[in-house]
Amino acid sequence: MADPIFGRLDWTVTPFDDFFRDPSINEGVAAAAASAVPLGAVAVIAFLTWKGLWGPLWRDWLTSADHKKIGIMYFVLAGVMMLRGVLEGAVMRTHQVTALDGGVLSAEHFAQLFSTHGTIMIFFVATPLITGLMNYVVPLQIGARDVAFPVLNQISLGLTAAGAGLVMISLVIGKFGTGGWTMYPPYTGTTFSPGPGVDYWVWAIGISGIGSTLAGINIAVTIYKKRSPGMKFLRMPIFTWTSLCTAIMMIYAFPALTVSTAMLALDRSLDFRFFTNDLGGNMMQYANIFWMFGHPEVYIVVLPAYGVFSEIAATFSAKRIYSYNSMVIATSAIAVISFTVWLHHFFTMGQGASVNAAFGIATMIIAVPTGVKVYNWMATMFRGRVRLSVPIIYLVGFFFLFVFGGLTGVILANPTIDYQVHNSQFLVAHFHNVLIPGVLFGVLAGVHYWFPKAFGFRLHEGPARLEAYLWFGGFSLAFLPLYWLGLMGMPRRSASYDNPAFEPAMWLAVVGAAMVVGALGVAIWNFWASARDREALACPVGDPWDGRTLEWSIPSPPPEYNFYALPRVNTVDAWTVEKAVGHPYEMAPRYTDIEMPRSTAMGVVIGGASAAMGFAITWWIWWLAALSFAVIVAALIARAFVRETTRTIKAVEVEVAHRAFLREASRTPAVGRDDEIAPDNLGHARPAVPA
Amino acid sequence: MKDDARSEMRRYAIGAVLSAALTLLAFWAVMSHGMARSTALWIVGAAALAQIVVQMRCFLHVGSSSKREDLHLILFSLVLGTLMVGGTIWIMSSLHDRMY
Amino acid sequence: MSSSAHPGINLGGGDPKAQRESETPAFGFWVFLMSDLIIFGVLFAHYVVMTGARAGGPGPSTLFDLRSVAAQTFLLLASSFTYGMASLALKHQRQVRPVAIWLIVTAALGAAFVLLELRDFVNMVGEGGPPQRSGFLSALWALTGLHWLHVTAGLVWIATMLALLSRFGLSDRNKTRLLLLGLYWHFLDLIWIGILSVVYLGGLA
Amino acid sequence: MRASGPAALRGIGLRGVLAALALAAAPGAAGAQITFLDPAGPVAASQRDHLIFVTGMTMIAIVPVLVLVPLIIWRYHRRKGSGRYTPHDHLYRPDWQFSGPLEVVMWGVPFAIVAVLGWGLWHDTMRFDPYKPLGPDPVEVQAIGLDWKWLFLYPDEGLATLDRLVIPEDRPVRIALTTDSVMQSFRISALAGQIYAMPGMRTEVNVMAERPGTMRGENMQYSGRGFPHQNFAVQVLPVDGWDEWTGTESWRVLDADAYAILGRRSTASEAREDLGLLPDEPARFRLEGPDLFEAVIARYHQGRPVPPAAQPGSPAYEAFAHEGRESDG
Ligand code: HEA
Ligand code: HEA
Ligand code: CUA
Ligand SMILES: [Cu+2]
Repeated sequence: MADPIFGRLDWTVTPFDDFFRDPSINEGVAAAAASAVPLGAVAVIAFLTWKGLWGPLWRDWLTSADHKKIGIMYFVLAGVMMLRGVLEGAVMRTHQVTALDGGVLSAEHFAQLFSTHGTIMIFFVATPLITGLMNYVVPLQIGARDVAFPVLNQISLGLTAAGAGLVMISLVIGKFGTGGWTMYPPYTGTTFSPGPGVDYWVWAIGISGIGSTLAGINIAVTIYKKRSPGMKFLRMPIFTWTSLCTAIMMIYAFPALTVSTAMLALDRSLDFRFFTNDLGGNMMQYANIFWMFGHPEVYIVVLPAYGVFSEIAATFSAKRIYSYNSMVIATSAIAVISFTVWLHHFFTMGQGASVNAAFGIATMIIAVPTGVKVYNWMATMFRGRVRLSVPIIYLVGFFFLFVFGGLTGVILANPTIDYQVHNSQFLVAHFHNVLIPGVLFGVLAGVHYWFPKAFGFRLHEGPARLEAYLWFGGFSLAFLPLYWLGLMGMPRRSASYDNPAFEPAMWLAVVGAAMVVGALGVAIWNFWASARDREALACPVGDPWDGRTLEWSIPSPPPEYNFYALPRVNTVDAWTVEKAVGHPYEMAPRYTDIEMPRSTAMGVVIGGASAAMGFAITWWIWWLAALSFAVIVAALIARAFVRETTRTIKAVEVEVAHRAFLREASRTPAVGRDDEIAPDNLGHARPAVPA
Repeated sequence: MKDDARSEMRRYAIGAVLSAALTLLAFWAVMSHGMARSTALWIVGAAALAQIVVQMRCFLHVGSSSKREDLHLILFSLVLGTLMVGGTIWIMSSLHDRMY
Repeated sequence: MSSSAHPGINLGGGDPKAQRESETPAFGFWVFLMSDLIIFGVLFAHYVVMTGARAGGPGPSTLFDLRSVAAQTFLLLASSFTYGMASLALKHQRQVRPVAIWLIVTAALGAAFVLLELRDFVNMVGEGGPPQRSGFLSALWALTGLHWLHVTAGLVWIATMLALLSRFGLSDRNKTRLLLLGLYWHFLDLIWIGILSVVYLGGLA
Repeated sequence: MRASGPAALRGIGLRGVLAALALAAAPGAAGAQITFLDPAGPVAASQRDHLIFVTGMTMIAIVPVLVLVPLIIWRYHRRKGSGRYTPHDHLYRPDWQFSGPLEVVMWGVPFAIVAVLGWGLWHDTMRFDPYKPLGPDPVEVQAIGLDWKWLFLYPDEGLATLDRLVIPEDRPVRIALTTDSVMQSFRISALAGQIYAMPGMRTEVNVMAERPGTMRGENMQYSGRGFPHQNFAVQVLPVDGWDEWTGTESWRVLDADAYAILGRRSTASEAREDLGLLPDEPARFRLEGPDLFEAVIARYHQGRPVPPAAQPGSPAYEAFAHEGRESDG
């Protein structure tokens, strides 16, 4: 059956072919989505060629090993994937309003939608957003010049992009699997899902999962080894603490994903019997191993968001974070306990009551440190002077909405109740209720907060507020009604339902989804409009919010090497203390030569070859798989022989740059918080607490 | 300098000899057939643990002179590994018992 | 040896610069190995869970050849020891030649291990025990096969290392690489102790 | 809503709200009870009570957030021109960062709540282990999940039904579960929660209905195109009705051919057509032997592979069955 050159690939695998044979709405949506990918690619290529941007793109971005650029590229990648994920969410909601005994899409198509949507949102939106944020911010917060392994960092990004690419290709060539983001066998074994869809998932997840493991190692080692002199662990900013815990969780959780995915791959490609119905296969082990990863994963994405809230609560209240030590303990506790609760995703598999009870109680215990964090943020605002800027608005939205997601989490942690609402819309409501007000609001707050650091200008405040309110309203309408549907028994992943009483809730949800798409539109418009007005929004001195941590002591955007001279730290909130009692914006006693990594194409080569390998195995094109694998090995070996991997920036050059920056800082008037969003705010903050 | 080399050499040699002895002990426990299965398993397990400790000390030089962060790393890994392996075995044996 | 060295790091006070430069990579590599350890841990757990899932297929007593396993065990142990000799040569002799010779000896022992185990794999297929035969066999092959792949990759690494040594001599980066390779090689021996005890000896006890 | 004794007294409040919520969805299901908020048996009733208990307890930790956040913002938000810190500022304390008593409350209250909830969790989980019989002398039922329908066997009565589970009132029922396809999840919300059913394995759930009526049951675990249609009616008969029902002869036999049709990927109504049933004829069969359920499980333990063409629910089986039917006809 498989051709030696093209494997099982032929012309009938595109949705266009289906559309010509069956021109229905269902196939139309599929064909339109499939056209968007090549059309989008062509548009981007045309634009880059027209503007002559290929050279800069290659030199300054794709081959760069600078952690700041890599962080931004993670965001771009996540943004592109998010567009697709959000549209899929909106299409699903549209389908479900029409789904009383039917629906505009076919059941199969709906299944592909929730599978790609879930996969994309978890692995190619939430995870890269978080990784990108940590990549950008952590070295700046700990006073480092780069991450510990810059080239490895680039390779991690390449692997994540390779996985994302495979998911995008599946839209055009062949179809994605229909087993949800969890892809439970035996449904996803070759007996029941013989096509290439599940293979796309397996290789996209397998490849990007390795990328995430490596990213975790990189960030953890960076925090362990690259802190500036004097920055003891208990002086690190809370965001760095949450990043450390997240990185450690990535190191220990992603291997379980790699194993469960590899086993599924062996079952599918080499006929192994890990999870099959027959010959002693054991599908329960898939659930077990997958959730050993899957549960920590949800805290991997939420912990840095908690970290963002800690930073902004302190900054915008102009006050120290309340009870730093409790925050550290709570963060670490969440990270460790999250490895003891994975069974709560399959309370209903049939194991004994004592097993269920033990894991259920372990799950509930996480509510304690999480509660402490929530109360700590409130206590941070208490007795502060709280500025109701956009990040704080997200924090307030978080307070009101996230606690309900947490509450329903605690409800789900009770096995007896979970027997009822497991696999229902109640669960769908729970996880969107923690993922959106938790992770996404955190990331959005973080974007608003650090955007001026990365690009040298602030975002417009007005549209950003509108966007935030659309988020709150849209989210509430789109997901809170699902709790009711779940209690009424509606299963998740249902392409249709037969109870007309469900329809009003579906209408509320589709309106909510539309508002959320509107929010996304406002966000995109705001990026564009702020870039257009970047002169008026500029803050080159780099401290537009009267920040408290080291990243605000350097210009915006920061120089390639981050710090002119490595800062010496002897307290938490080092920059605030420096501004209050020390000597901000002063020359360093001594400058040294700085070694920075040279650009390299390793990330592109390894990422590209991995994507080719995944594609080849999906379609049984064995020669290409072997070739791509050989390229990966050869590239790794060849890299070892490269002699010049770093480039030196001379001390005088650094000194001159620093002098120029200090001159600019002293020329720029310091602004108080009244003028925070006025054009006068060029990033030189007048501290709230004077010396 | 030379002394250093000799004592380090001795350390590797001790490690190798101890490892070999422990391996032989484990093989003997299984191959001598004279022993109850559970006794043999206990011996194999104990010999394995002992050999891991020996190799960690003699070949990898993990010990009191190591950096704190390395010890933390290894201990943390052991804790999480134990949780995952132990949890899996507990869960799966419960399932096994209830799904005849 | 400096008072707080990373495990496996053995350059000592005589070579402080190389020692310092290898700190971060060595720690990073340890972390990587711990992540790898979790992979093996999960596969061990899976193997233990699946010991009963023979589906009428062959089990340990028909499949395992303890003499061959013993030979493999001692080959790997010897190679760990010879790698230790390579590290000592690196630290005290500071010449390429002895280091390279010990590396070649290590590689030869490793290659013998790989070939012997490969022969066992072929025999297992001959006994009706390919991984497709049962859940138990899939688990067995996954665990032993992954270790086998690790050792094979280690051989490729040693070969690359030899080429790097002949090209760049004992440069600081090569010293770091030798340290990491050492960690890797000793780690594989540790994993093998687990496989020997859980799979082979445990299976036949 | 059943309102008897103390339950009626406590029926106001959260319980009343839940009941009203449940009622809002009732008309669509043609009188069938669809949710454990409107329970028909002891297990579901206790699950509902547990839900109320947990929700109430967590409110102790959550309501303060909802109340205090607006208060804090109102009192401590920065007013324009409020300028700089002055040492005697009573509202603004930029260095205030710790309070021992507050720490005790922040850690202590959630901890106490979790302790109480954990106790309740342990207690209920142990008491309502789905494997635990709900009384002596249960009715034995076996459920086989197929794509996309449930087949129920009554081994003691020698009967089988498709897409309808018939059980007596006030008598414990023990339902053994397996599938002859992928992993599925069996739930009758108004009676008890779900438990997975898996090929080659046997799981179990015990239920009891306390009054006659109709409830809805379904598969909760996605299993392909027809998944949303994989639901069934549970009919609870009074004791004499049940005796009458089991006593009635069935002339259709669940033989290998009929089972082969059921194994195809079809919804229950499609399967009824394939079986040639009349529109309102109940899908009810006589069992040929007592051990169909065991045979279905044993298929996967023969030590031989089950090729896709012999695997109900798989596309290859579908193609095979289709060919078979064409050549038959
Ligand atoms: C992070 C995770 C995430 C996010 C954000 C979303 C967002 C949305 N989801 Fe979600 N969803 C999942 C994770 C997520 N989902 C998962 C895991 C599943 C389960 C899949 C399965 O069954 O296996 C699922 C399933 C799922 C279903 C199927 C439910 C079922 O099983 O019946 C539906 C149905 O409508 C749905 C709807 C939506 C909608 C309308 C949105 C959105 O429209 C809501 C809005 C979100 C956005 C608009 C994102 C915007 C982000 C930004 C603006 C950040 C921008 C920042 C920069 C780039 C700088 N989702
Ligand atoms: C960011 C993501 C995220 C977060 C943070 C959480 C947080 C929590 N989750 Fe959630 N969860 C998911 C993402 C997340 N979850 C996803 C994606 C799934 C489904 C996957 C799938 O099947 O597709 C899931 C599923 C899921 C299940 C499985 C349900 C099932 O499949 O049947 C359970 C069960 O225990 C659970 C519990 C919890 C708990 C107890 C928390 C706790 O951490 C919540 C803690 C927070 C609070 C409690 C609020 C704040 C606290 C206070 C204000 C004070 C203290 C409160 C008390 C003392 C009660 N979650
Ligand atoms: Cu599933 Cu046992
Ligand atoms: Cu979880």
